[in-house]
Amino acid sequence: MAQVFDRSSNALARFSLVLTGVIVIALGVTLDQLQRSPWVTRQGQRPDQPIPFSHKHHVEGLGLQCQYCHTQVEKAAYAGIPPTKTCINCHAQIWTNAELLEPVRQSWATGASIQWIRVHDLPDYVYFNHEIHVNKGIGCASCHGRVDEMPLMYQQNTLQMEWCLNCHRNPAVNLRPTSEIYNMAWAGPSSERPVWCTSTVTGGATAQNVSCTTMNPSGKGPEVAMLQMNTEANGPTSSDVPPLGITMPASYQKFTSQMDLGKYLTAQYHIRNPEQLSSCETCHR
Amino acid sequence: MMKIGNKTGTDETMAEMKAPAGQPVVVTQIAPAKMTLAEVHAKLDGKTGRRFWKNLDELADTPAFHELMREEFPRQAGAGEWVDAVSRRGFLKVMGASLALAGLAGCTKQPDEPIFPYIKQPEDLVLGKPMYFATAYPFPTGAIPVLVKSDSFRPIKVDGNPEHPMSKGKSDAFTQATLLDLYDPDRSQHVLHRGEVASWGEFQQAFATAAKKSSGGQGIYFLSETITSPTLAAQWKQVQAAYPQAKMVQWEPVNQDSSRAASKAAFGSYTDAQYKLEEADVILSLDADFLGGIAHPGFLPLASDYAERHRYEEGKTMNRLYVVETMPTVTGFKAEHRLALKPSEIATFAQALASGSAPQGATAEQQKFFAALSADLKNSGGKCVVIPGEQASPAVHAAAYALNSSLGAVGKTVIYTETVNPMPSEQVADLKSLVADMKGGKVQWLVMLGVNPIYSAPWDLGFRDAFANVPVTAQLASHVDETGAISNWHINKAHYLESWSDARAYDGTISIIQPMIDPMYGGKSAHDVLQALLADPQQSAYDVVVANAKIYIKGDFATSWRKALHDGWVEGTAFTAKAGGAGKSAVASFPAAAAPSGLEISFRPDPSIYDGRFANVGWLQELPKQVTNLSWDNAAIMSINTLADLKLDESDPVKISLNGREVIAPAMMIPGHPDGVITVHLGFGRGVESGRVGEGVGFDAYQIRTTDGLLSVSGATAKKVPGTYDLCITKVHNIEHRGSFAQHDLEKPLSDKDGVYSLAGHEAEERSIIRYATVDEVKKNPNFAHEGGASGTLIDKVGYSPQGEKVPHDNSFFPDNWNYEKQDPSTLKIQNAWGMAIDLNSCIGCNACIVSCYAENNIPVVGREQVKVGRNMQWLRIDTYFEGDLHAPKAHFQPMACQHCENAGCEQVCPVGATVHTPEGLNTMVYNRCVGTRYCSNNCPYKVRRFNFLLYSDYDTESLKFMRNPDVSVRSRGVMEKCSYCVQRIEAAKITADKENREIRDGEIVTACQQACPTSAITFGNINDKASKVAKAKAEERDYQVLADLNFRPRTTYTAGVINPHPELA
Amino acid sequence: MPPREGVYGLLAEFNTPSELVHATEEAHRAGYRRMECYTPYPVEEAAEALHFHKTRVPLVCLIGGLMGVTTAFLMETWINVWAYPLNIAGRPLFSWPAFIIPAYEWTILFAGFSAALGMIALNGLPQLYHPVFNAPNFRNGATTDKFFLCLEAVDPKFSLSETRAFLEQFPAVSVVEVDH
Amino acid sequence: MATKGPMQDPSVDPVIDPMIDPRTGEYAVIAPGHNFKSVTQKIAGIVLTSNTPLGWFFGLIVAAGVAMGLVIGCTWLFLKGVGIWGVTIPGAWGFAIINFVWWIGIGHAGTLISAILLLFKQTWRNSINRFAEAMTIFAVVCAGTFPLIHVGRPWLAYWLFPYPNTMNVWPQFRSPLAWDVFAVSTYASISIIFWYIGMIPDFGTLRDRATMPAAKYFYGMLSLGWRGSTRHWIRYESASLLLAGLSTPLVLSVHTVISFDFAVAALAGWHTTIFPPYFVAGAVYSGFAMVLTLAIPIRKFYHMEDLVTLRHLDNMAKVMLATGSIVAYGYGMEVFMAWFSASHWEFFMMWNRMFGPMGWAYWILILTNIAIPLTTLWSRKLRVNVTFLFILSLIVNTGMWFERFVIVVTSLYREYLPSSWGTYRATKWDYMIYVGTMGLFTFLFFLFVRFLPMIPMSEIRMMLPQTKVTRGVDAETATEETA
Repeated sequence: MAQVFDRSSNALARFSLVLTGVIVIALGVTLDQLQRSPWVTRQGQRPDQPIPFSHKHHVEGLGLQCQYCHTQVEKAAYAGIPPTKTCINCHAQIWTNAELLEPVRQSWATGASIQWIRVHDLPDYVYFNHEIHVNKGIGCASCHGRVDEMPLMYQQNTLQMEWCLNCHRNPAVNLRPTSEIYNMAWAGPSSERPVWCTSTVTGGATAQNVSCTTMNPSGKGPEVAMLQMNTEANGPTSSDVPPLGITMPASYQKFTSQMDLGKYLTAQYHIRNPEQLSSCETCHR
Repeated sequence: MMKIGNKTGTDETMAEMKAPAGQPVVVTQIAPAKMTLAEVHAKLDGKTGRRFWKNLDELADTPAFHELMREEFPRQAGAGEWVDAVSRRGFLKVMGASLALAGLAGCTKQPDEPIFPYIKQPEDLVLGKPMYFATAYPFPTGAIPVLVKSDSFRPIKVDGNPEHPMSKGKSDAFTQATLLDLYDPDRSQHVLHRGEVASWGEFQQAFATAAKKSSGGQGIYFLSETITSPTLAAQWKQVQAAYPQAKMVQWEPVNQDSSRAASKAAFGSYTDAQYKLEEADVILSLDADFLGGIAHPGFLPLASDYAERHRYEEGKTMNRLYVVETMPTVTGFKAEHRLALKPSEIATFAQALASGSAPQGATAEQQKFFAALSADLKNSGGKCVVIPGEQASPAVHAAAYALNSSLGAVGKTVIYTETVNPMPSEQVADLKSLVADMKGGKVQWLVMLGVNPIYSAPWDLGFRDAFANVPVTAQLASHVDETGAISNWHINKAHYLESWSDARAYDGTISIIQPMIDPMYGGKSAHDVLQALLADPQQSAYDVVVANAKIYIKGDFATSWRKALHDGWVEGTAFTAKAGGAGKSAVASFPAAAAPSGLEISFRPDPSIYDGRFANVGWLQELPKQVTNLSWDNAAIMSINTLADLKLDESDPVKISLNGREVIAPAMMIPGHPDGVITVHLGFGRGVESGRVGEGVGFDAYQIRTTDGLLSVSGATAKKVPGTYDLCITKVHNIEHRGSFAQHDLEKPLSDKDGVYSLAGHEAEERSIIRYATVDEVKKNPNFAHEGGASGTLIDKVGYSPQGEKVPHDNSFFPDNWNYEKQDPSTLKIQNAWGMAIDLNSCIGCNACIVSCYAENNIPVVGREQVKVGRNMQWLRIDTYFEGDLHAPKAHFQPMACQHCENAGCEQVCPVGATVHTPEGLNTMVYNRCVGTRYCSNNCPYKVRRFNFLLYSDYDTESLKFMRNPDVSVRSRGVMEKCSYCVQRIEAAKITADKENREIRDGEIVTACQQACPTSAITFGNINDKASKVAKAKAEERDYQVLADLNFRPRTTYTAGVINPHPELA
Repeated sequence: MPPREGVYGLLAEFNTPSELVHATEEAHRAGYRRMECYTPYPVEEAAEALHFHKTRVPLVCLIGGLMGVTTAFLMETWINVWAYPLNIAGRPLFSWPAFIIPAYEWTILFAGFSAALGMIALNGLPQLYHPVFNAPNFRNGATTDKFFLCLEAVDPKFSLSETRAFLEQFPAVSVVEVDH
Repeated sequence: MATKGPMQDPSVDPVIDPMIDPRTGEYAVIAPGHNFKSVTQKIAGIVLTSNTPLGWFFGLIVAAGVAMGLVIGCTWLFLKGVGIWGVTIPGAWGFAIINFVWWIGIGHAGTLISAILLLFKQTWRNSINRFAEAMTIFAVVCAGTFPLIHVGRPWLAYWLFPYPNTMNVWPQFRSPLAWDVFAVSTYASISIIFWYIGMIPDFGTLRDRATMPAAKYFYGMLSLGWRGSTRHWIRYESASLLLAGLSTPLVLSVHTVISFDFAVAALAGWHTTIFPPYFVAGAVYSGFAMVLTLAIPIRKFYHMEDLVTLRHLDNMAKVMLATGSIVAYGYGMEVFMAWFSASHWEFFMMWNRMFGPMGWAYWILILTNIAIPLTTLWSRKLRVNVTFLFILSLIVNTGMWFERFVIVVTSLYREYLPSSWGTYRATKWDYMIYVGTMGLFTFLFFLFVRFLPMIPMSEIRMMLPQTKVTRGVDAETATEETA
């Protein structure tokens, strides 16, 4: 009766045991990573659109306001995709026979829609509402990223539930003055670039409730913040004109950190508490 | 993961996808329904069981496959189970499964979603914000003014028009359901000529030339449904002017001939009666189901006024309702006193009442009833009213006129006005003569406007044969129905939500009917048809209506017209009382009928599908009918004794023979039905022509209906035929759960040997689920609902712990674990806490709320087989409990939906936390988290949770996607669902309020059921706001929680009923 | 390290447990320490004879159990109280009575696994190859009906001739030399 | 066939029966005349034989055929949804849960025999514990399928496990179903471990006795190189003892947790504190019944009457008698409490259970679970009558199934709100899947008896007289030293 197994088999047996363990762990880790990978979330993917529309060109270059195209972002759940008309408004005059714009002219002529491919595509059972976010001090860039620096539109964030919850559990980190909603470059206050805010008319829509500025109001009088980093700090631009009809009391508070500003705005805008914001029915119906 | 919610509608994609080419012409995008009915029929051949919108994969299956399957599952045979065949979708699900397992997040990559932006976006359109337009639903008994919620120009909800003086924003089951009627994929989509697709132009041409050829319209006959449109009447006048010989006959199987005949006799001219119940202390209904639905003229005002006066408040006299009727109706069971009589007896009773002498051969308790009633009426000093039913004989109407005038009610609680129908007529007589003409070959062209005589005409007329006699027949109808199938011309009719017209409401007010959406299939309306004969046939219905409106719209037309469109009604068009009051008593002219021999048969429009016009509307087919809780069926309805006499058992098929004709119907017992009568409901037994839903449901009672027995007839015989028919009843208590132990109870152990008590009904009171008291009892003990046993409340019984009483707060394991009165630190405002209060005094069990819920919450229709095994999906149901001896029971209605318990049993047992409590106290169901263990349903004592046992929602039928509410997920297979307090409306209101930086106002959030309720029985709001309606209602002593002793702390509470019986009858 | 070569020890085969135990005791008295008995079923007397008493399996098991209970309970508490606090049926976030049950189960799970795996590990299993298997007669009997005593060469007192002589004084069926 | 005589006619005077131990008058645990080699050969022979009995193949194929029912049923289930079953509202739980509880219950006997009896040093258990444990594992396998397939969206069933995910949502630990996940998975794992550990020495034996190289390697690997070293034995023993010690509270807890599925709910008829004890008792009850159902044919088929003797059957019957009585007490208590609690819910539930439309189920349960077994099992004659025991075991299994049916269905279909009373009718698919699991169970069992030692050889050896160690030698040596 000889040995059944060769000498080597001991090492082999133990090794394979260890290996199994390792594989199991590895598998777990992989899956966990996979579910957050761009392959699943589609972050950074640029679907090929009928027209290679460049937000960079139109926003940064031409300085178009977001609402020029996404007209109803403040009024409705959907920001709204611009109708062909919007494109034609300008492109009836300029680039009238650019190759790229052929689909636009097609659509305008035939009356058939331009078929874009949705970049920010939430699951069907999630009810996201632009209206309330932009009116409560969440800037476009907070979710969509620096659209003004995207030649081709892509999805900046995962748009996964955990990502939503990050903010819903602690809105303060992302709140900004409603005057800065469309400011792609808003970086939040810091000790170098403090922000002064004051509560103006009480009651009325939240949007007018608070006014903020980056120019020391005790100085030559308040101006509304102009934070476009990519334009000269003193060159007057359209966003400099203070909102009309708002008298500015002198009682300004100075903020040097996003957290302070966030807390202040949370109170001013009556942001609902995290418990309510992270409650299921807020997004699922 | 598998798409659980398929948010149709204004999800950006959808909205824009559906609305490509700009402007309201959204609908041109609808893909036509995928098969012709003929094809559908072919595919569905020999298939039992119904399923809402069976999808094509299934239709494509071979009959053989279905044979096999049916024998595989005898019980769930048929479509019920085959929501979709083993199909692309089936496999996708399996794939979904495996992929889900692959990606641990349970989500596979979504496919690319396209976006279709507008070319030119309509100015007033804000995607995602609904728009509301006023119009009216023309119904034979008078138009129902409605406000239509439209999402990117697709009507998605039909509700009452709050601005309207008559309806005050209430609505009813039928009106609510017309929405589904609009999107019915089986609607006919083409003009057909001899079965071939033809064009409207061709018809116009043919018709006009024919008319011109004819001498003055000789031989041109119109057979129209009851006309409520002044414009149409005006057009008809023009037609007559042009073609004096042309004839117009109106016919509806369910009509108002009785009142016409009687009023003619009484007033000399056709007259409608309007009742002002807010004035009436005593109401007598002579077979009038005025709380049942719009089948009775003026249902909305009558119901709300009745309820208003039936509300119990200190120092307010409650009205008292007497009902004499045959078929037990909600009206009868709301009544303080109900007398069940055969139709023939009702006439004699009414006449006796008019003459003041007790009817001959009345039983003791009938005498008693009679005495008390007549005394009550007299003592009321004119603050009383007698309402005859439209389906009661002329004699009853005559008697009612007489009574009302003799009691001095006329002018106080009754006014007589001209008829809502601008061209009143006695329809049966007219139909008779028409048929005579047809037989006589006088009729060259028979143009039928929205009627289906082949199906609904009394058989003794031999309409079908006569029809064959007519050279050219043309029908304008929404479906290619029985008549359309054999007419030379079929013109697809535009739905009222697609067309211009006008109509008078009960009070005479004219509403402009304006289209919400372009005709999906280019349908036409009666206006177009008549116009074809006139000078400028190309004039559109719009032009015609405008032209005619100039007559009745006062003041600057442009502005008033715009106002009329906006408000939905034209000022100053309401009827005023006719001069001449009651006129002479016409009682004599309608002698009491000879004593009937044999069984009587009473024909009634069905409470859910009326005369059959709603046969293809799934919501209504599946709706549990008032009182009977029958769904997807009609039955031969009779009393316990009759059942015994005929040696029948429930759900035995019984053959009813009536002068030579026979029909086989399932027998069904209904408590409180008079003996010796069988009630049958019309509108069932449709063929394939009715569409995929209505086909083959129930039996066709028209088969035995004759011209002289339209309402009721005697001399029928009924005998059992072999076999059984499994009735589809959503509450089994009147079959399985009735029985000998019903009265068993420790306190009074009387045992009900012959089983004439409803165990369910009995238990409902044992368990204090239903609580009520008489006025006197309330006066004695205002807190009757919680202590001392008032008549309907059996709490604190010997040998029992107190039933159904709230557990003292601090007895709870976690008394104040969750605080629902948190303060917002910044505003110091107390948070919202949502709650609902339902007044059982006001609930009349009319089902309007249920249909409204269907539309608001995208509730699927599951089909007969599924309902039969108890899988109906309505989030809201009306529980009906029969109290006492089932020969003459009381009944109680209790709307039951999710109670949003603060200590909800369902939440605690869900292993994945798919149902949780929100800070504002909602019990939310998170569909996409649900894995479907169904434990929550087991642990829900109210059994209000509904489960998608199979794939019930229809993801395939295009037209239905347009109908869905974009703010509510469409639930897929394997997911639990339930009433959400219309959370989508709550969220919308919150967003608006937060934007405007204010609190939500009381009444700003209205749930779908609350909105529809004709009697405002339902109040919803913030219970933390002590000023709110709901908080006040809950503060009442009569307010109680159902099953409170379980300490689930439901947020929905009920206000115990109070009845006002006559002392001698109590 | 290179495979060991040479003699592993001397293996004596006995027919009955009693003979084995006796031989073992003698060997121990004679000063042999590095030795081992092989029996087809546990023979406690043999263990005594080898003066082998306590094992560390129970300790391992205990540690495992403690790990189990803490892991489970902390996990539940974290999930329900911190990770996503939700109002479930008005129950407290920290519903410790409910948490006990999964914790209890995991205690047993962990303890059980540690006991089993601990035993295997302490026994140095798996060890598919072992010198004693080289003995021609070992696998015939050791797991069926024979009893073996093996005095190992690593024992300082070991010397082929003497040890063989020592073993042969007992009624051993055979005494064979076992190679590595 | 040493046992033929008494088996056919127990009335024969026990004294002349070779199987009867003359001292105790009890049936011997092992027929006399066995030694280490003979038992080993007998048991190992079944596994290592090269000519498998035809009966085995036949049985295996039949079982496999029945198991196909499960496969087909589940396929259709996944395609269509649970709607193919009889579940409705009310009564959202049906066969799936009934079968789940039933199978889990059956499993319990295995652990009980191997663990609890081990702790109580019931050596007679040695010859039956191996396949009792096997039964446990296969029963748990069958039971385990049901919770998975009964959910509406089975492909998401893994959401019941706590794993990190992008939704930041987790299981809800107040739910008894979440507890089940832990209990059942633990139970399965521990049972398997215990089972395997128990088999290691026997694998060693098989390795050494196998002639086919394949078998050598197969069992060789499974044995992890076991060589029967005494030090190993000591650790091995202590590990088994620990596992036994752990399995005991485990087995009690598992069915307790199962009973919580009902006891924690608010339903009358579910919401009772007596459930845990009587569920456990019931589980053991049905478990032993199942062991008998398996043991009796097997010992006959493989002529094991000398190792699985009437003594074993008798003892198991006694255990059934005991547990059965506990169950009976449980039923009694339910009725008593229904009256004593003076709660209308309880009262009505019990009345409805007995006389309601589904009363028949209750009376079947009483008959099969209480009436028949508890009257007959008192008689020793019957306890050792193999045919009778076999039939009885089947009856009790039916009875226990009906117990779960009564609890699940009759409590659900008529509860708090009379308006939503309904009824429950199972469909063909329900039966198909249920029977399918039986097929699966038998299939696995057939594989087990063929390829694994169905009786633990090492433990049988310990029961033989030859194990006695005579220490005469020590005595003299001891005196030597003192001198």
